[in-house]
Amino acid sequence: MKPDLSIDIAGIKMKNPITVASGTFGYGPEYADLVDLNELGAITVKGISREPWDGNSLPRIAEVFGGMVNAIGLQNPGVEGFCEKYLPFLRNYDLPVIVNIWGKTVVDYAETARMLSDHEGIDALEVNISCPNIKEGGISFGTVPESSAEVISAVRKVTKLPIIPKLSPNVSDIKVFAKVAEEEGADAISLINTIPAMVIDIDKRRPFLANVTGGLSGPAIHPVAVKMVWEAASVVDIPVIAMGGAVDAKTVIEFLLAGATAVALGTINFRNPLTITEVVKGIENYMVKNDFESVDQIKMNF
Amino acid sequence: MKPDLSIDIAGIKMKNPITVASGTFGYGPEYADLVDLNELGAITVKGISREPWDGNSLPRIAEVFGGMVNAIGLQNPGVEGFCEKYLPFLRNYDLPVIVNIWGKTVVDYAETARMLSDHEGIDALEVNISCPNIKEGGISFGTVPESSAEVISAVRKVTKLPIIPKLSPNVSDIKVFAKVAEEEGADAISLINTIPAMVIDIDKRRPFLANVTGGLSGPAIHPVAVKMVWEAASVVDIPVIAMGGAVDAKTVIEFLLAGATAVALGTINFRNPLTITEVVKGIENYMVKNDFESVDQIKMNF
Amino acid sequence: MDIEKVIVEEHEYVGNDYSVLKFKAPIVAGVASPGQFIHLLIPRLEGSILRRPFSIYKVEGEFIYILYKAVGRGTKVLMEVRVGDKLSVMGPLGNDFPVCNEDEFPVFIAGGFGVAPLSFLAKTLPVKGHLFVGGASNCDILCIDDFEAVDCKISIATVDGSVGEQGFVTKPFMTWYKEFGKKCKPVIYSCGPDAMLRAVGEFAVANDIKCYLSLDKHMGCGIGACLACVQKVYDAEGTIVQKRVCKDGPIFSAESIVWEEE
Amino acid sequence: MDIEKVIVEEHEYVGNDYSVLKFKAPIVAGVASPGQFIHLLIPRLEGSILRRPFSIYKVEGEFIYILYKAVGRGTKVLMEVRVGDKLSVMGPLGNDFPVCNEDEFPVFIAGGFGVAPLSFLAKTLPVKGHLFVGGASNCDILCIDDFEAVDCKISIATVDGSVGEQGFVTKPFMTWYKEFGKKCKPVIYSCGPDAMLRAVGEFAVANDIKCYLSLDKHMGCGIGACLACVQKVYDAEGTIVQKRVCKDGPIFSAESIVWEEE
Ligand SMILES: Cc1cc2nc3c(=O)[nH]c(=O)nc-3n(C[C@H](O)[C@H](O)[C@H](O)COP(=O)(O)OP(=O)(O)OC[C@H]3O[C@@H](n4cnc5c(N)ncnc54)[C@H](O)[C@@H]3O)c2cc1C
Ligand SMILES: Cc1cc2nc3c(=O)[nH]c(=O)nc-3n(C[C@H](O)[C@H](O)[C@H](O)COP(=O)(O)OP(=O)(O)OC[C@H]3O[C@@H](n4cnc5c(N)ncnc54)[C@H](O)[C@@H]3O)c2cc1C
Ligand SMILES: Cc1cc2nc3c(=O)[nH]c(=O)nc-3n(C[C@H](O)[C@H](O)[C@H](O)COP(=O)(O)O)c2cc1C
Ligand SMILES: Cc1cc2nc3c(=O)[nH]c(=O)nc-3n(C[C@H](O)[C@H](O)[C@H](O)COP(=O)(O)O)c2cc1C
Ligand code: FES
Ligand code: FES
Repeated sequence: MKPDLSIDIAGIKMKNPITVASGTFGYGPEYADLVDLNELGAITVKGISREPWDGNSLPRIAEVFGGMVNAIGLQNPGVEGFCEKYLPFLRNYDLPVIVNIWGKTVVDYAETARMLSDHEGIDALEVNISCPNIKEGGISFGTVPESSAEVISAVRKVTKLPIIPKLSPNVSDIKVFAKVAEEEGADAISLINTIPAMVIDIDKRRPFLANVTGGLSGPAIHPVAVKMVWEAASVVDIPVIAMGGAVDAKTVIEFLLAGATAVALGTINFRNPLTITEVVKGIENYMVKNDFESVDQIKMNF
Repeated sequence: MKPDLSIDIAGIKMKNPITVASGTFGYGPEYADLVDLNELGAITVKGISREPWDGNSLPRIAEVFGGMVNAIGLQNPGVEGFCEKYLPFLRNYDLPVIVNIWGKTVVDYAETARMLSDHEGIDALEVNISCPNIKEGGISFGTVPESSAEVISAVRKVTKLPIIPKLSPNVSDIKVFAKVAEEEGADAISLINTIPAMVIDIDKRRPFLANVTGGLSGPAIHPVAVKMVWEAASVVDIPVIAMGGAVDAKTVIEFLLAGATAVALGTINFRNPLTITEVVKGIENYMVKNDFESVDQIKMNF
Repeated sequence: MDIEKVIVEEHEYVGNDYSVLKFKAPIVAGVASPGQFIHLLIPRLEGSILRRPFSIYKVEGEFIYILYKAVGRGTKVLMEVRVGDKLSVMGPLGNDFPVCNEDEFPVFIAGGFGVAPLSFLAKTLPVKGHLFVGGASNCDILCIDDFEAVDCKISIATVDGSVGEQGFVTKPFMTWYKEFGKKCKPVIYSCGPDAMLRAVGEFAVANDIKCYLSLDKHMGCGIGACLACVQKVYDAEGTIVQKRVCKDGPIFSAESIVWEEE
Repeated sequence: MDIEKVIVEEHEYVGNDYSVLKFKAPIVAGVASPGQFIHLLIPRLEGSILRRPFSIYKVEGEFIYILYKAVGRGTKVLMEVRVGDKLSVMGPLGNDFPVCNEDEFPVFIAGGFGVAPLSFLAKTLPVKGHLFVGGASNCDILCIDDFEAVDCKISIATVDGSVGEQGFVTKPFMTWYKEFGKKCKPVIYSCGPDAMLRAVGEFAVANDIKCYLSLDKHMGCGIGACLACVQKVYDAEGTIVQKRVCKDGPIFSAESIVWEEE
């Protein structure tokens, strides 16, 4: 019997547990020539803010062993730009759309969420709380439980869309933040964002990235992400979307065993966007081999 | 002119800035057939506790992309075992000996430090504060500033040896912990320890390591370590010993540019212990090329 | 645009760290235009995740050539690729050089491996042009034959003076421009190091010459998704916007580019 | 013990995922004894840091052979190594099999690639012995020729019965032991899967037979430094201590081993 790969996250029906990580797949059209977007369980678009935002100077990326360090700086066309330019395109597909949002103040977050909620064709908001909190002197919202709570509850108040706070890995105990998210009314959580990192150009004797520091992504961070997903999933009842170094069926299945309901492919898209298809097939094979009829049976009993 | 590779850390004279990371080089004899120990700036031995300790069940290691996840569990012969079995051997070399210590209570730490201070041939104590604090329900001493302070100050009180707290990377802001160490009287700090991580065996559907979770080391963590070393070095006046994914002259020099005074090679020893020699040569070449006369000139002005 | 498993047909070292790689890539070859590039997965590159961009140098039937210089870790490992190896190629990517009119005179200004896409272009233009090519030394002067074969005039400059004029390639170009530039409706096509592109671009704008530059930025996706490779440009209304070199470029008209302080 | 850059001389696939790799390693070959292993850096293994341990199967002059089975990522990539490739080998590592006396009778009990170190051993012992070799199927029965060449008796068992007796290798061994065991002072040398080693070891202890087992644990350093590979054993005073399989082993006497619950 063909296993059933479909899942439900906070009312979003996904035909399989695979989505893409925000910022690694653009807004939809970019990869549409190479990948049949209908093969995705859902698409998660690059982070959107209230107003258009230019991001950082170049260089914005550096390759490192097992991944890359990026400091794109959240460049995006803003809510209106996104809704005009990309939403109509996305509506042509049979594809839940998760919009990743960010802000520099709590009001920014809420306002972005509110504005997006007025548009057709958005299925959920992923709330990136790993941004620097301008008011608090640049410390990330996502590393202080109270600030996380404030952002999530502000967004919760202004939208009926499912909200998915995206947790920062840059904390001592991810369980605290997973619970905060659940308590503040999140419908799901996603993790992990990139890990703060830095690359130095030894010839030029200065930081390689214009932004000095950036975030590490790719296979290098997978074992760290698996641990955090496992811990987070163990303390909340809402579903978990896992990401961080997933590159093939094996690394994706580790996340599912750890307790994730869905998994996002990120940096690997730059290497090979067709991984999406391979992974969906790989999960199916794994389910057949292990006699699983539905994705939720994969989770390990541990 | 031949550059001067020697450095001074808290009164320890090292002929070059290279040491090894605790736990990756045993207690000295293990690699002595392959590596001339006199080529090291200093040796840092595997973590020692008051009493002998058995560590975790097997499997204790798992290979991952760009490194390994280990949960050895700090197996060691205890203070007396170490001093009887290994110290006499180490005294045959022209080699500063840094003894890494750990405990499960503050008293354990202090007692271990006190006992070791009575022995000849130990040049410094590296205090591994990334161990679970048994009293506090297993949360690591190294992730709570107050607990870190308590451990460091307790060790400070019982020994005249230079002490080098080894910081955990599992914190939101490493600067806080670097400053705590300095304030409590540390002579230097070292970082980073392994990053908490987990590997799952998808065929057996259970965690790969007997201990369930472990610590990630190897090139995968290097950009994370560089960032933390850079931040820590920027807020303290005491020297920094850097580690985490250094595998060649380039990755070591990144640490020196970031502000480290010395660098420890860890996981790479398992692949190729002769890296030590190559790296020392590589630093020398770099200094010649850039007209540096002493190691402290390498630090980037940033 | 596609991702193709291609087979290495020839791999020739042409001196001074430059090599030419020829592979069979029927799909990509079928649609490639001059100025476009491929995004290549270098095999056996330890720990590496990202592809590397290379301009398309030649298309012959089902075959594609790239001309590359070993400058870093990836390109050094690329040199070890053997005939028969399979590579993963994404392409063709980016936009292409606008074709000049028959009454215009194409001027190619190239530095180092920047000559590669210009060589491809020279073959497809309706008129013969003039190549100005520069490099550090005589070994950096490449593809002269290609331009001779299409009857281009050729001027060479090297920093060390080992061949051609001594100095930057902009020197012989300026000399030429003073004498002939006003008479022949030149259209500049340029590819090479940033500093050269900027000098060429600013000169072209100042002198009102049509000019297309092929930009070089570090790339992640190569396809417009990651925003690693943006360049500030003036849009049609004169507003400064950020364009993606991989997707909206790599070819930009010189007057659109906003040059920034280094 | 040394780290040597060795050159691959032969690489032969012998069926069912097993291959024999021969390389020139004069330093290691000069000092290797049966039971010791090498720690091999598998080239072009994406993202990999650790070496892999393999028993020394044969030493011929300056050449070393290993017999390996492709079981995982590393050993699969190892199959792609070509003649002439250079590999980094650390070795010889670990202890060796104690040599039996002339009045003792060596019994080799092997499973799968565990036959490799025993084949090396059989050649060096002062007396001929008896090999009991088992595997899942006939393709897992290896090195029979080697043992025939040194006039060993041979008994085979396969789980699927495709060759030899049907069942585990312990079956023919037990049968033999009942008939001849008491008469000939057997010394057991065994290498193979954990379950087999345990069955053999416990039988030997129960029956007071000298018995040496070669253990297999995941290894980091291979040299005694990382403590990844420990095994609980009884020391001379009967206290339980942890020994490093890479350094204090891989060969342990059966009675010293503390078997633990799975
Ligand atoms: C549109 C385009 C066309 C190009 N065409 C050619 C060509 O025809 N021939 C040729 O030799 N080179 C060309 N390059 C440059 C080529 O991509 C780099 O030389 C190559 O990526 C270097 O890789 P590496 O691993 O050797 O260098 P490393 O410095 O080790 O690479 C580290 C990272 O930096 C990136 N990087 C380093 N230098 C450059 C660079 N100059 N441009 C972009 N990314 C860089 C790499 O892609 C990699 O991600 C082109 C670049 C672009 C953007
Ligand atoms: C002393 C000793 C001698 C050995 N001799 C031989 C031999 O002669 N022939 C042979 O085919 N194999 C031998 N092995 C087993 C061999 O080391 C493993 O099959 C090999 O490491 C598997 O690597 P992999 O990358 O294919 O497997 P993967 O499972 O992909 O490897 C992942 C990690 O697990 C380790 N690992 C996996 N399986 C084993 C195992 N069974 N033992 C130890 N580590 C393992 C790997 O070394 C690596 O670090 C020996 C092992 C030991 C300890
Ligand atoms: C180039 C790039 C851009 C990213 N942009 C965003 C973003 O806009 N918003 C966000 O929440 N995460 C962003 N991320 C983080 C990813 O969504 C993801 O959490 C992270 O890369 C880990 O997954 P991976 O290892 O599979 O890439 C970005 C990552 C990369 C590499
Ligand atoms: C097998 C192993 C054992 C370790 N044991 C210790 C230890 O006993 N005490 C300690 O402070 N750190 C220990 N570490 C951490 C290392 O000292 C080092 O901080 C870490 O591995 C990062 O460096 P690397 O990436 O160069 O290995 C151990 C690491 C490994 C891989
Ligand atoms: S390289 Fe990703 S947008 Fe250009
Ligand atoms: S493998 Fe490191 S101690 Fe045995």
